[in-house]
Amino acid sequence: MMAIPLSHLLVFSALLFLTGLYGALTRRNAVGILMSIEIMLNAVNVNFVAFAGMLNAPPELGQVFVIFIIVLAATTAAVGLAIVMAIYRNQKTIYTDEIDLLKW
Amino acid sequence: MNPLLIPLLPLISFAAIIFFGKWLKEKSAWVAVSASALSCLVSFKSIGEVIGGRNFHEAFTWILINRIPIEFGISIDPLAAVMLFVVTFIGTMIVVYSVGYMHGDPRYPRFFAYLSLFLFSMLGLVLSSTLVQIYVFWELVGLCSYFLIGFWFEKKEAAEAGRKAFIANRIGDIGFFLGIITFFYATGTMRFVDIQPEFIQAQAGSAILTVSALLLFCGAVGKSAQFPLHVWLPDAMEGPTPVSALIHAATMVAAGVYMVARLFPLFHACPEASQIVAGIGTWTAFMAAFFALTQMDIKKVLAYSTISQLGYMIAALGVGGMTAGTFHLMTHAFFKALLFLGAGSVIHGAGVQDMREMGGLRKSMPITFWTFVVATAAIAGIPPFSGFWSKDEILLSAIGSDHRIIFWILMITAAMTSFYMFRLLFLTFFGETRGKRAPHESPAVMTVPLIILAIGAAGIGLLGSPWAHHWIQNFLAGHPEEIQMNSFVATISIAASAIGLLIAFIFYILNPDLPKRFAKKYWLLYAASSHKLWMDEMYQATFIRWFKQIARFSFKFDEAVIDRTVNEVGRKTVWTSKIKNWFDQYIVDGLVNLTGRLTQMTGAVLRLIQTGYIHNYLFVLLLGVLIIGYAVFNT
Amino acid sequence: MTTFGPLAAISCYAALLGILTVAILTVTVRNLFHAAIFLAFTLLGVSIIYFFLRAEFLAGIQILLYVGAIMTLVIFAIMLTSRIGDPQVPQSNRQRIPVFILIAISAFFLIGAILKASWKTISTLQTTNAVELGKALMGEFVFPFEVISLVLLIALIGAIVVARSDP
Amino acid sequence: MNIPILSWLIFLPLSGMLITLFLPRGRHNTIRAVATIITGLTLLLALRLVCIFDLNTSQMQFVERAGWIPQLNVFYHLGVDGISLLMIFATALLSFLACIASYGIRERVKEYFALYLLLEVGMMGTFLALDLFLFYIFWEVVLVPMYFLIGIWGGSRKEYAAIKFFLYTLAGSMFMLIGILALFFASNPHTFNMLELGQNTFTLRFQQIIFLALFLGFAIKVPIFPFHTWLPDAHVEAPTPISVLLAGVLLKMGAYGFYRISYPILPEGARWFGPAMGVLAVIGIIYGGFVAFAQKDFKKMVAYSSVSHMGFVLLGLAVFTTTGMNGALLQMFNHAMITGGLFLLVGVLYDRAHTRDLDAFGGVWVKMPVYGGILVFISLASLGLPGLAGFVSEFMVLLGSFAVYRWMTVAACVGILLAAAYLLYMIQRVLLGKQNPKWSQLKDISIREIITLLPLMILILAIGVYPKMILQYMTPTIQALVGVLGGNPA
Repeated sequence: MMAIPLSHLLVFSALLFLTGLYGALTRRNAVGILMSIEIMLNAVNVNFVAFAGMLNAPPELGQVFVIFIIVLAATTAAVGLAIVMAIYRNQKTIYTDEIDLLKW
Repeated sequence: MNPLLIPLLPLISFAAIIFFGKWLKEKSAWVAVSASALSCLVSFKSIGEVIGGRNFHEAFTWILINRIPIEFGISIDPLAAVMLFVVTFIGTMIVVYSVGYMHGDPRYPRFFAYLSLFLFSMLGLVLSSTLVQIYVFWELVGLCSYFLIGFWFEKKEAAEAGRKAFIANRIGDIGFFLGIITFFYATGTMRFVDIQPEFIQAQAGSAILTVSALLLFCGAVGKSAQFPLHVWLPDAMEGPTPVSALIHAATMVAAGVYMVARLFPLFHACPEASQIVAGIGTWTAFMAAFFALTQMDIKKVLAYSTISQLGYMIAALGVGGMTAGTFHLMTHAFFKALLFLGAGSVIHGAGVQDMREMGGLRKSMPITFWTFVVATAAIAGIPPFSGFWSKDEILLSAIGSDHRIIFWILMITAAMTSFYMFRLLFLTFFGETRGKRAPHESPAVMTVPLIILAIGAAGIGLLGSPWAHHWIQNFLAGHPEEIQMNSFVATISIAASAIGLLIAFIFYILNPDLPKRFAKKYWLLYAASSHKLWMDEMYQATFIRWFKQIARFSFKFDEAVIDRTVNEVGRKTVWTSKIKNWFDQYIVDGLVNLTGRLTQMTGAVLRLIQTGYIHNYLFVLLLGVLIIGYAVFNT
Repeated sequence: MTTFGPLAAISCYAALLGILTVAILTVTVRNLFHAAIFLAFTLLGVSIIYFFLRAEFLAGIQILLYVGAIMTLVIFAIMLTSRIGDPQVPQSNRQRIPVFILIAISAFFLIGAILKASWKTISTLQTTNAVELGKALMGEFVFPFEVISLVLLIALIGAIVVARSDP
Repeated sequence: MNIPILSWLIFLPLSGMLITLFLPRGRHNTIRAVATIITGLTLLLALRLVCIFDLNTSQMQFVERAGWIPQLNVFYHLGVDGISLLMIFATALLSFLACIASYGIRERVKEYFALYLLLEVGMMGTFLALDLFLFYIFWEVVLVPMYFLIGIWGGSRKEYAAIKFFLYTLAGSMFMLIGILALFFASNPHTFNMLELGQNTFTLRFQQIIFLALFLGFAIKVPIFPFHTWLPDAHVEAPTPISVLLAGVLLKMGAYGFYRISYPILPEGARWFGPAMGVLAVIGIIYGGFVAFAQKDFKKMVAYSSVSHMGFVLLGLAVFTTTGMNGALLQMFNHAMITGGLFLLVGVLYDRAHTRDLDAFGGVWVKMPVYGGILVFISLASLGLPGLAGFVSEFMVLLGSFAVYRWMTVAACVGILLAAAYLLYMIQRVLLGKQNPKWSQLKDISIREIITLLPLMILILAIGVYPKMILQYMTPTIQALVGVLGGNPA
């Protein structure tokens, strides 16, 4: 019998999260950034599920939030990709270092 | 029947024609004729009652001044009865005459509306029971006169003449108005029934009463065209001839005389005022007769003759001959209306007004000619025509009250009257025809009133003759008076008329060249007469010019001084605010701007960080999270 | 403390490592399409973790929603925005190194913190099922549930509006 | 009668304004109909008020009182007596008629009628308020819509005229505000209530100063010579209905202030200033008449005639006798009717010919017989023809003033002559003379325009023939006021 300690799962999810973050910060492509964000969300979900199973709390609590986050991830993806499409149509690019609309 | 109907009938006619004139068209004339005829009948009944000794008085309170009621009402006494007779009877005649004279005019209904309104106002004036009421209708008749003079308002002269008449009357009316106010303050009443000799005599001697009498007389000066406000009446001849006959000869212009006669106790109590009244009347009579000598326009001659005759009446009232003046008013109304209607008939038939283009109309217009002869004889004072009796009466009262100068001036005037009237007659009806178009006699609707009026002009004077025992004088005075026919006065009067006639005959029948030579020889005199002593020009050069200058000056003053001051204040305010603005902009705001500029500079540096790239921002975000996390965990 | 059989434990750790590897590949590969495939694997891996943690329902949702729906979307977006496989185009920007340093520092701190903390875990793995979850959603969490559904609707409309070609 | 009729008079137009604001912009006819109905209802209310008004008392009637700003002792306090009743009726009537005359406005109709109704609110409130604070607020409420109504819908120099009007009257009301505040602080206890203030006794010097301050405020509004120059500009530039209200109602607000505030509260101050007011009045009468004579612009002529006619109001006010002050109040009412009518007539002509140059016309009567008749009728009323309204009031004013200022009365009579001169000159230039071929296409006055003029004409004639009809409403109040002033009660 081997045990997977909670801390190991947490370390994993932390690393997964940071990976996603790295992607979000370094990807030039907007779609890539969105993908990285999905990874970050998944890392969070892993955290929730681990807590739900291993901490002294009703397990539904953590899992319900996972469901919420998945739904929100779906909306993020949908809206985000729609925005990407719109930007692409207007700017003819989806590379973020070619878009500086935020600059005044 | 209520005497209220007398003024009401013409008012109804006026309203009917004004509102339904479009549909009535030609029939509107008959509305006016029937209204005036009915009103005449009703007034005859009322007059009959007054002759029977029953005066009529009814009034209601109009406004309260100092708790004293000011009334409106109807009162008929002998004086009013005489006027009532004149106005309704002659009015009816002239309305009938107008049916023919105005035929074919584009504003035919409106003419009769105005005539009806005039009759209403005039009757209201005659029947007035208070001073305020008489003033109200006084102004209304002036208004009708204004409308009717300017009836053919497309003609500039007509419009001007109307305005001139109204303004001249207004000048007099202001005096009248002030007179009413002063009279009210002096006596506390405005009712004619209160103005009895005893009542006035009780307050005689006070200066304010004299002042009020003179101010009231101003009204008469304006309305009855006395010197110096007489200038409007000749110009008023621009109106249609029936109007000249009705308003500017028979009735309205006599309203001044009527008013003075109404207030006779007041004037009687103020001898100074009476003197002035007499003086003005006499001078007007003489002056106007002098002007009439050389006029060439048939209506102008008659206009000056009217002024002159009104002067007679005013003079009569001034010298104390109240009955004489009123009597002359009545006779004059008849013969002058007749003269004007005759002149109208001549103008209608011959198509011109200038006597130099007439002549020889005797044959083509026999009815007009004969009625005209009657009227001329009446005005010239040929016995037994009406003018003789009343004029004689006036001269009698002048000599009777010891006004010798006035007497003689009036006598000379009588001779002049006779001269210019016969001159008119000879120039128009005798000699050869000088006109360009064939004259014709007027239709029956015009000649019948002429004939009726001629009968009146011939016979009405007999009411005041010794053969009728001076009935009219007794009626007016309210009690039998012993009047002696003064054979001296009568003789001189007849002689004066005869001299006038004779000279006219010599000048215009026997020796037609004489007038021209005469005019050349006494050119100054001739010019003075034909230019009416240059009074119009004088007024034009003085009062009217001053008036316009004051108006223009006031306006300039308003723009250049008052308004400019206002704008200047505004501009100075703007100026000071500009200084404040400078201070504000460079000192106060400078500090603010300095702060702003510093911020801007800082911003310029800081904006370098602001790349606009989303990943940069995210990077900084992460950095921030780290730093915060570090800070949190370290504590 | 979760207990597995040793084989299960080993396979679990292997899965964790595998997931990390594909995740890293996802954020680093040049070809975006490849990155999407790696992302799909990452998500699948996460669902395997759920299985390990006995959260089967979630694992199912994970596969259906992420791998099924979201991945489709992402791949569509990639296809539609072209210039994918062009090797000339760098796929990461110039702040790669500083980011990496920051990430490293973060990792250092995070892992330190996790390991240092004393977790009050329970001995047996708690499980739940779809029925319980459904009760929780319609009971205790009904309000957030409704809000989420509203957000979903709005996002739906918003996406349509934003992505429509003519405004 | 339990409904608060006075509040209704104020809030009905206000609600009308709100309704107008919520109507769609393009629905011009609906907006016009709403405004007409609202002003019409207000007129009906005013008529009802006239009917139930008690003739036998000089007290305030239908008083409404409610706390508003208790810290400052400010009350929402309304009431009506013989003086304000006439003004309210005139306001309601002219607002209604001018509303009908406003159908010619075609630009920004919605804003126009909204502002128009707000103007009516202000005017009504000014005449109804019994609290100085409330009075001041309504006074200023009138100013704002007026500014926009002149400044937006006016003629070629509208901005200049509107600014001038606004600043000038605002300067005046500033003095008035100072006076009001001084009265507040001088009274014991501090109050804005006009009726309570009337029971305070102030020192003569204080009364003189405050009277002067209030005088400036009111004099500019009347306007009294030499504060009148805003009037011609504002009149010339304002659209016709606004000119009507300006002349008919706004000028009366100044004179009303004398009746309502200056006289009852500061009787000794008023008496001290009486002769000076008389002199200014006479100057105004004559001066206004002369300047009117020199005008070439129809509207400007009427405007200056207003200066002249309002001089009679001031003259009547300056004599402190019942006759004079009755006459002055009646003259206010008559002037509202007559000058309102004249401005409407100018508007009728301007709508057709697009010029107001008097010399450009001539012989218009031939083409427009009905119009000519009405113009002559109202002009005659204006020049004081007996039998029409103007005569009665001028007669009473002069009769009243003669007892006090003899020579001033004589001089004022010249004003009557001047009125005849400039009005007849105007009639001659517009209606008479040869027909100018340029105007051969003019259409006669329309039914709608006649409707706006008919009530005025009927009133003018009725007052002229039987003035007791209207004098009975004001006499008790005026007598009481003269009693307060200690003037000649007769």
